[in-house]
Amino acid sequence: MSFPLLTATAVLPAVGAIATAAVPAARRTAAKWLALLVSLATLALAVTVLVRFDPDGARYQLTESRSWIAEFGVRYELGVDGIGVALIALTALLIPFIVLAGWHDADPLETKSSRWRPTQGFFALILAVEAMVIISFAATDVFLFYIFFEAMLIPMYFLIGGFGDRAHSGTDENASAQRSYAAVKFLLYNLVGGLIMLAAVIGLYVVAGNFSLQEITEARANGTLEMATSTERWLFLGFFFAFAVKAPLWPLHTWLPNAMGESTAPVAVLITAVVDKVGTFAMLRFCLGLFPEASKWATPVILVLALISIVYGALLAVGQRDIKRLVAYASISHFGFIILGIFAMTSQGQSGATLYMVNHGLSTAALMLVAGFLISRRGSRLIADYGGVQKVAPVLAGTFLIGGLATLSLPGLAPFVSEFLVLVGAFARYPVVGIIATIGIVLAALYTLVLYQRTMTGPVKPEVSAMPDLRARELLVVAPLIALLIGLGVYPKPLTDLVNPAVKHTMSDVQQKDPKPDVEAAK
Amino acid sequence: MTELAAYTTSTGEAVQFWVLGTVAVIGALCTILMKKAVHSALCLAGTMIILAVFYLANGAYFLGIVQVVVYTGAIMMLFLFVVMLVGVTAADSLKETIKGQRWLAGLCGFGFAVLLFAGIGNASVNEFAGMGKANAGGNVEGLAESIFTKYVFAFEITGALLITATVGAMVLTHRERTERAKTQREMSEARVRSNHLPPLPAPGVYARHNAVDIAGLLPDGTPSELTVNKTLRERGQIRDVSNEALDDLRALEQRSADRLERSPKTEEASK
Amino acid sequence: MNPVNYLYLAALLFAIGATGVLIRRNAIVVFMCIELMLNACNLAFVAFSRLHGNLDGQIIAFFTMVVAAAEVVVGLAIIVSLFRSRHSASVDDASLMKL
Amino acid sequence: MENLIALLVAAPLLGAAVLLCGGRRLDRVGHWLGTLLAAASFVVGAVLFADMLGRGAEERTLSQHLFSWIPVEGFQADVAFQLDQLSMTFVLLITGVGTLIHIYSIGYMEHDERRRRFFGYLNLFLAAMLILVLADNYLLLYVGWEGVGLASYLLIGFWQHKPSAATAAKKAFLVNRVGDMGLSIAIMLMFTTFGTFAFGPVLEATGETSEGKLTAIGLMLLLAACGKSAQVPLQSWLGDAMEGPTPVSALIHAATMVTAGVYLIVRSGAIFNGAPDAQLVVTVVGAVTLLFGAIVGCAKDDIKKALAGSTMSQIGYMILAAGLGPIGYVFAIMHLVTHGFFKAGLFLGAGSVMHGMNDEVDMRKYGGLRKYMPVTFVTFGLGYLAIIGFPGLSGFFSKDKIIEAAFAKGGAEGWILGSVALLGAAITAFYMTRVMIMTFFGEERWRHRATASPDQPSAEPAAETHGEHDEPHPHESPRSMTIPMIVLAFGSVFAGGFFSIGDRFMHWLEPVTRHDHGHSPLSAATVTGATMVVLIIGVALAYVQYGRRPVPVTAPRGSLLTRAARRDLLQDDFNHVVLVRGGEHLTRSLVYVDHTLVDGVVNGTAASVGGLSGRLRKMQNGYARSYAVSMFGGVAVLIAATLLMRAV
Repeated sequence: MSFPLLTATAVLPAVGAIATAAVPAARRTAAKWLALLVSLATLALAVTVLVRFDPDGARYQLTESRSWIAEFGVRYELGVDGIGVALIALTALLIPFIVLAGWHDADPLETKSSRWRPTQGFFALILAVEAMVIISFAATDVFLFYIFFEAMLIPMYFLIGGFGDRAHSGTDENASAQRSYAAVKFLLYNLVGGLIMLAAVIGLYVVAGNFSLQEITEARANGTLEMATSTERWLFLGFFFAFAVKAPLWPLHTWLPNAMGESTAPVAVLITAVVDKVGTFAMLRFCLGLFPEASKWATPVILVLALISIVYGALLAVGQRDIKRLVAYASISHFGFIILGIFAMTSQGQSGATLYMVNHGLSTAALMLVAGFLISRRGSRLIADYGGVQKVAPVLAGTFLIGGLATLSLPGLAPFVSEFLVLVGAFARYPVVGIIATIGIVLAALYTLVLYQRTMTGPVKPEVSAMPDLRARELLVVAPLIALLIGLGVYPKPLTDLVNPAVKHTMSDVQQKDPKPDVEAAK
Repeated sequence: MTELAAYTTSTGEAVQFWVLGTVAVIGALCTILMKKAVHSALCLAGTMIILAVFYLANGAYFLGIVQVVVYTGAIMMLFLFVVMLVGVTAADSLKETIKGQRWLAGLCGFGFAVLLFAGIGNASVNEFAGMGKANAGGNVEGLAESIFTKYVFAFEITGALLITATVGAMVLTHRERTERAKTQREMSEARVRSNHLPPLPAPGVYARHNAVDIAGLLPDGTPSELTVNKTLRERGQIRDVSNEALDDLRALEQRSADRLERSPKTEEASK
Repeated sequence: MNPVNYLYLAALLFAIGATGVLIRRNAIVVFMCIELMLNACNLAFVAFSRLHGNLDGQIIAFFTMVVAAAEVVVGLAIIVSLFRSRHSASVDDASLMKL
Repeated sequence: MENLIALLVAAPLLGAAVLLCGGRRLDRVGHWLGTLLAAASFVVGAVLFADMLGRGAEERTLSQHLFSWIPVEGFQADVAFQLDQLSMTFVLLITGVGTLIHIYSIGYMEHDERRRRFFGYLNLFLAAMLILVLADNYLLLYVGWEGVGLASYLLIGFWQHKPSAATAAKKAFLVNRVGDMGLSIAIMLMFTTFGTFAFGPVLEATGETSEGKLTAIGLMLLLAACGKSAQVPLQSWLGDAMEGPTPVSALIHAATMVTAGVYLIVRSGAIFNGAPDAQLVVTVVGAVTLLFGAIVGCAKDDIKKALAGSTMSQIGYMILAAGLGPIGYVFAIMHLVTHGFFKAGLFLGAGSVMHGMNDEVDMRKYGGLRKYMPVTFVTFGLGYLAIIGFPGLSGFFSKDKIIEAAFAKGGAEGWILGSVALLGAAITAFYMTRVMIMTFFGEERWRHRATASPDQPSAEPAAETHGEHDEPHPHESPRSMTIPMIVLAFGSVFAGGFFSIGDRFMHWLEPVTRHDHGHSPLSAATVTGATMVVLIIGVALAYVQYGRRPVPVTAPRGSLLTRAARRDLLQDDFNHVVLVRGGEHLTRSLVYVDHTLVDGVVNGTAASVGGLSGRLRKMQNGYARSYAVSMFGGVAVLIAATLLMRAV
């Protein structure tokens, strides 16, 4: 067996996390640098994965397979298709920026001197999350996936509950209260989803006799594994519920605004750009792969929910007073698009959804991190506390605007490509759905521009008059993201080439053909 | 006598059943409803005696006797003995402390009875073999035969059980002596040191009563705890006599005054 | 009269005894109620032996009596020691099951 | 040759990138760089034009395939350019006028410390606009479409410290987004209908699909056009867009961007030809808008807003023409080009006037300026004559043709449209004369004026910088500003004639747009005569109204219509009440719902579970008797169960 590249990619940050946590309290800066280096090394490994992966080769590549719990046929099986590779690359790419952006977020407050070492913990937890996310993107064994899908919650819980945003309205007490509320809410929502999924996983084992994604998928495809319709539907619902909570799909979304609002900007990015992607990714890989019939059966409902998410999320984003909550609701709207693309069951839709996962990661990261810098300067999350920033900090304002334009998916920036693909894909099969979804475009423009106008333009508020522009470190975080957004917007071909074959496989899993255009259909 | 009716009984037995049965039920009810433990015990004893009669009527002569001797004779006496220990007059309030307990209990009891009735009725047992054949060789002999042959092992075990129970009772009630028993000398010394050189006053000496649970009055008319037995004192069963004693005293003097036609005034005058 | 009535009586007495166990707080009375229930059983046994026309029922009843005697001895002993320790014979005082 | 096409776009794009990322060190040379690159793009355009003329009418179309943009199963979007006569016309217009306005801005934006960024945005606009007109498929066109929207957003809101400007910018972008929604839906429809959205295949395959589909596509395209070209009902943003610097108004909101809608419709001619209903709607929209804009133009006292109204109305003409189908395409584009010249000229003139008048925009505070700024007067005057369609000038030819074409549509529609167009011509004459008189003739109302009336906030920040509110000293603008005006004036005088003589323009565009002369019920002469008549009426009315009697400095209350027209015929109020207020209420209630309902359900469940457990906890009271009860009850239940079992 060749060098276990995927395992290495996942293990490295895990080891890094332990090492970072072990750094003595005094050497705070050392811990930061260590974390940064580890994340960069992981990025390097991820890039090698990207290089070693051959889009036109076998469906799952770089596979590893070891026996783990022989009694239940649980195996340690890793393997990536194009989608997995793209998302692993995204994760490994974002973590260094998150670490860099959160450089000072976990410095102990001058006021209280606690004996526990927040800084080390902060970065260690981030790395831990990265490791788990990578494993879950690579796992082709349902049980293995489930374990890490759930284990992720633990570090996330501490990141949300333990390292709140310092810029909060009100006293420290109620801030910490809100924070723990958010953290517990996050944990409970996802645990409930996870437990239901566990039941489904066990049920799947009972039906299929093993946990291997590939074997089950093949067995389903060539009909050797028959599932009673009702059984399949129940199992599908079990899986989908967990992913819909994680994704988050209306009406299971309410944990996200709290979590993103209360946690620091980098952690918020970690939540929405990295962790939540596991949910949508799993819908694509497990729900469609394991239960094609049930997926088709559930499609109408899911599409409606996705539409509600899109419009509802956007409308609520318009109504927010808190910058970070606004971004959170915008994300809900975007996840609606992703799910729409997945369940449109057209290759445009699914390619679009996959691209959307990556692009949304980049755009939200850009917008949220810049927002984080802005908030850290003024010390308030309320939109009303800003105004005229553009005058005093033009670069910050510019980057913020670009992030916002990416969020409203302006052509030329990466999100446009994916959003349009999703829309076309949805429209091709369900025209009405596609048309309703386009309302989301207008609303996106509304909340983004309102946010920009209220914070950046207008007369300069005295509180922001002394606001410094972006520092070198912050520019180092934002610039590459923006470059990627533009690059992938103008020339997304590498990404699409990576994704298309995988999408073809998924489409064949669900035995769906793209609807023919009328003209050819007529011929 | 030998042929107890197969499926139905003689009218005499019927009458007896209905009369005594009623009484037994009333006794049982009283057992659980009486305020004072003594009364409960007595009612229970009555019920048991009635049951003994029923045993006899059912041709279980031996058991009938044993019932009288062992239960009513021994066990109930044991009960009464303990009741004495705890306090004959101690009446515990029937006020329920646990919310809803009484209703639940009543409901369960009633429902249970109904269920049992239903079960028995459902079993529809009419064919009574009667004891005629079984008691042919005499009831006691019959029992003895099967006990010492068929059930001998169980019988032995029972013996062991009884012994164990006795030992257990002794162990439970036995109080370990913690300090050395005082010699007579020490006792007398202690007594001299204490301010009670003379023996403790007898209860009710100066009162009109001489019951053990009434404190004797001191010369000034106040009752003295010392005069009452220690156990009663612990139980708080001293009848506080002082007031009524004083009333009696006043009444007595009144009466003597009437008899001697002596009024306080004249007395004054005489002085 | 059908001797099955004896069984009905036994059932009735048993139920009464059980209710007593539940409603009385005084340990001694509770104990008496238990005795009542035992007696009810005995009556039933005796009636059964008459039903079946053999002595086994009576023998069981006999054993029951013996066991009851033993139980009473121990039980009363327990009550006495309980009374000694806490100067009361109420079962509710011993509500130590709740922490 | 083809490879030059990319260069057209690349030059300004490069300029935008450099200027926007370059930082302060470019402040000194920024504007020159920007202008240079715009000019370079124009030169390239000119070269390509020459080359194109060198070839026969039919093989003039060039195309350049750069790279495959979004290759997905069954969905092929390429970045590819196509340069035919239609695109070429636009390229020249855009780069030409663009360059001129760059030059103009050098002087105009002199005092602005963010001039570099301004030029960056201008270049960005040029690039996007060129992508729009050069794209060979609708998706790439969409990119340019939104790109110009962005540029216009940035430029309208260039003076972001003014809340009014920021709001106007946002409004423009949002209204455009609504139009873009139409365009994207149209593209999706094309994809599902034809399996592609490249111009060639789509426009050829129009015959193979149902009229219903075509109508749907056409209407969606029309929606897009309405958004971008400020046609009713999406016209509300154009007036506010005048918050931007005047060169922007000239370039984007008069000459080029707002005409993109016309381009879109003409480009999609094949689709509209297949969908008469859609065409009818287009003509109606055009007719309504040309009246709407004209009426609004009559009432505005803000010179730029008045011109904006006129822009709206002129584009209404073009849309009307485009809706007429092959009869009108050519004239639509022709009017578009001539309008590009004279309207840009008029705006630059207005800018020059404001420049000399301390950025005062209220025409009631102008008057008698002709002797102070002669060049502006002359150029503006020529533009004025051109737009009202004075015989011999550009407007005369182009507008006249459109009116003829309208009649030529035939039937009742033809009559209605034609007369509407005539009426529009009359009103145009009226309000332009009004502007002319109020600005350059009459008494000098700007003398002995107290202070700028608060209800007319001066449009430009320079007012704050050198905003001493004493008497302005009107003076001619610097050379960098006057030269472009002169050039444009030339255009507005001769372009029309040059195009029409021997139908040059028609032959030039015909290969792309096709053309047929409808059967006009009226002879060309009749129409021209009618036009002349209404023209004279309009001018005369305006002269009576504003020339004979003095113009009050503060606007009189005016008739109901006037007041409505001042407020854009209450269209904004409608938007405000229905959309803005309603939207606010909707979002607020949704926020509430999300908090109480969606979240409340979850929290409620949690609370009830907690309460239940607390109640259960009470049952464990530690009393042996209550446990005994439950035991006894359990036994009873068991017995009952067994009995039932046996009974059953």
